[in-house]
This record gives sequence, structure tokens and C-alpha cells, in this order.
Amino acid sequence: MSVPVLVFASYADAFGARTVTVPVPVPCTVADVITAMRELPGGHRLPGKLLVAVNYVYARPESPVRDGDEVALIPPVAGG
Amino acid sequence: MSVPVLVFASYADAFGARTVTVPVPVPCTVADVITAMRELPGGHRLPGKLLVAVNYVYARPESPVRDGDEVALIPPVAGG
Amino acid sequence: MTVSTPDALIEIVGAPIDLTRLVAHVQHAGVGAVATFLGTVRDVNDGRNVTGIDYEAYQPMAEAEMRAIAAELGAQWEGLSVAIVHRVGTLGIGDVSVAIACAHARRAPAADAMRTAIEALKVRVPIWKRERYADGEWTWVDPTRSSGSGEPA
Amino acid sequence: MTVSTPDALIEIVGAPIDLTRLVAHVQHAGVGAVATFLGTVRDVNDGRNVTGIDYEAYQPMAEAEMRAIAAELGAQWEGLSVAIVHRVGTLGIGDVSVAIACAHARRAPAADAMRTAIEALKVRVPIWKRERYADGEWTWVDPTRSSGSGEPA
Repeated sequence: MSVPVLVFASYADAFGARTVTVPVPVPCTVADVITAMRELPGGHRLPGKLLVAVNYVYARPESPVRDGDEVALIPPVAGG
Repeated sequence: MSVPVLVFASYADAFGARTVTVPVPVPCTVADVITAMRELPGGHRLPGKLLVAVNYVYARPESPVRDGDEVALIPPVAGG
Repeated sequence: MTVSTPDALIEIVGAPIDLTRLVAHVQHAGVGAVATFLGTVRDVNDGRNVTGIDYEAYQPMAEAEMRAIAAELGAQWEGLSVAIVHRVGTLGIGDVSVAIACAHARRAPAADAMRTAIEALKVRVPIWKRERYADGEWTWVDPTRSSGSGEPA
Repeated sequence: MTVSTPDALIEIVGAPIDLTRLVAHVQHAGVGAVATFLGTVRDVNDGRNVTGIDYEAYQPMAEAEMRAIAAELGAQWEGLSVAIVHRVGTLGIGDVSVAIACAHARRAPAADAMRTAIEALKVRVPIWKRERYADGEWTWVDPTRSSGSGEPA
């Protein structure tokens, strides 16, 4: 089982893609997804603190990730 | 001798004119001009506290008024 | 390269104000933020139905005061560029009476200068307004007299 | 009569931003003040010569966050109308990256809401920018890392 995770900006550069297929069983937690992403090629370039959104809302490490959720890794924002 | 004084807004309504010829000898002070204006027809409608500009700059009661100066009575401003 | 800051645009005008002209004036390659303010004629003031406002200015002094405000802002925030345009004459609901644009490399000076400019304009620039009401009455607005039910925008 | 407050205009766009469209959106007969903010691409940041910026957004979430900001502002200032438009893609020096317009009967809420909006946008809306420099290098801007020599506008 796996979760597709959207990545942006410097994180997209780190993984060389805009969507990363993360091998983790669902349902799981945001923390589980992050842990699995760090093991992937390019994952070592992620910073220690990561922000994740689930279904367009900022999520906590313990937030659940279910099948079909849209999960995104949010780099430090720099709009404006 | 007299000093022409520009008046605006409610003060122009009070005097029924946009320029008031104030009978006062020059050189004099801003306070002298105000005192003389209160004696003119419509002058009783002026408020107790008056703001005067001489040559486009706010002036004090003791500021001098000389021949050729542009004197203006400034009602409470309401721009914006 | 950062170009030099443009001189302030200061005007009393009798025709509608074009905000984009003010923005274009203050913008240059070194600008990262533009804060603008528009004062508009609204339909209700102090609980009365307003149908229009006549603005009157002591034009040379009003422009001198606006220029002084721009100079003081420029002294407080280095590199600031400023445009202040006030309209006079008869305005209807929704018409723009005053437009201010302040531009700076950074947003805080641009926003703070814009706010300072409108506050200063309202207390020292010799401009007056006569509100016309739906019942046919009119009055010269005097912000120094508090009304209890509201204040000018 | 004062008309009801219009819904917020919230957009991520790929084309140049027209400020007058935002102003027209927030204006209505009850508005006495419109405060706007423009973020523009400037030629120098952190002491480096910038030639352009690429903006990237997580569009659905960015629009959701901007909509949430507008709703929070509307809850704080009753009768406020809000427009927030952010551009994405490749921008050159002087191009407008973001425009905000806040309108209210009175000037203080309009100006305070505008300022609150741009501060909120910069900390929570998922948009990123890659600065390109005259020496050919580029970097994703990270405001959480202080550089000592400056900060974004």
C-alpha cells in the first residue's frame, strides 16, 4: 500500500518529482508518512521540521491519513 | 488701510463672500485681523477659536501680517 | 539597479482620480510593496442618507501641506515614494475623493506611511466638504465636533 | 441604501493582476475607505541583484487559506469586503505578485484589515518563490531562515 504525497518548491527539487509515492500502509498518521518519506531517495534533503496538509488543511503529526486523502508536504511559505 | 482675507466653506457662507476686505492697518498681527473680522457683518458667526494661514502656512495670533501677504481663515478641515 | 526615488506626486484635481496613475508614479525597480488608500463617498454618515459631497480646497496651501506631508514621510522612511491626489467639486456616492500611494522596498514602511499620510491629511490639509442629504438639507462637515453616532471614514 | 457586503474575491492567477478590478469588487455604496496592498518584484533582495521570481502555489489549498483569511477578517471587522489575488508563474522586476483590497465604511478597519491580510498571507498561504539572480544562480526563498541583511517585502 502507498500514499501519493504532493511536494512543492525545494521539496519537489529534493525528490525530483511533484508527487511522491510513499510506501506506507493506510490508515496511518501524518508522522508515519513523514518517517517513510525520509527513507526515500532525496528524503535526506528534507529539513528536521516538516509541515503537512491533509485535504488542504494543515495537519498535526498524529492526524490520520486515510485512503483517498490528499496529502501534501508544505515547505516554508514565501508568498506575497 | 485694509487686508483682503480669503474665507472658505462655512466661513464663506458666514460672510457671503470668498474674500473679505478687513479694515485694519498693516503691518499688524494675525490677532488684529481676527478682531477686526469679528466686527464685520457675519463676523459673529465665526467660532471662538480661529485658525489663520499667512502665505500658505499656519500662523500664530502674534504672527505679523504685512502688505501683500496672502491671509486666509481656515475652517476645521475635513478632507479625505 | 535600484533607481532613485521619484519626486512626490501631489495634486488637487477637478476630475475623477485614476489610482493606477498614482501606483505607476510611485513604482520603480527598487519597490517591493505599494500601499494605497482611497477615500470614497458613502451613502450614510452619522445615520443620515447622503446623496453627494461638495469638496472645496484652498488649493495652493492644500498642495503645499500635502507636499510637506510627503516630505516628512520621506524623511521618516528612506527610499519611500509618495503620491497624494485629492479631488474637489461635486462628488456622488462611490466617487473617490482622495487617493494615496506609498511605495517602498518593504511592506511595513509602505503601509505605515500610507496610514500616516491619510491621518495627516485629515488634520492639516485645508480641504472642506459639504454633505448633501436625501431630505434636501446640507452641512459643512466639522470633524472637531463629535457627533456621537459616527465619524468620517 | 447601504448594500450588503460582497463575497470575498479570492484567486490564484497566471496573468498580470489588475488592481482596479479588486477595488471595483470591494466597493459598494456603504464604503468610505479602500486600503490596498501590492507586492511587487524588486531588483535587489538580501543584497543580491534579482532578475526575476518564479511563483508556485498549491492552488486549491492556497485559495482555501486566502478564503479563510478573508472570513476571519470579516468576522473581526463587520461590513468589511475583501479581495486577495496572487499571481503565479514567472515574474519580472516591477511585476505585481499579490494584490489585496479591503473596503469598509471607515478607514481604520480598511487599513488594519489590509495589513492583517498581507501578514497572514505571508505566514500561512502555501505559495513559494524562487528568486533568479544576475549571476545565474537561483534559490527558493525561505523566510524562516533569517539572512541578516534583509527580509522579503
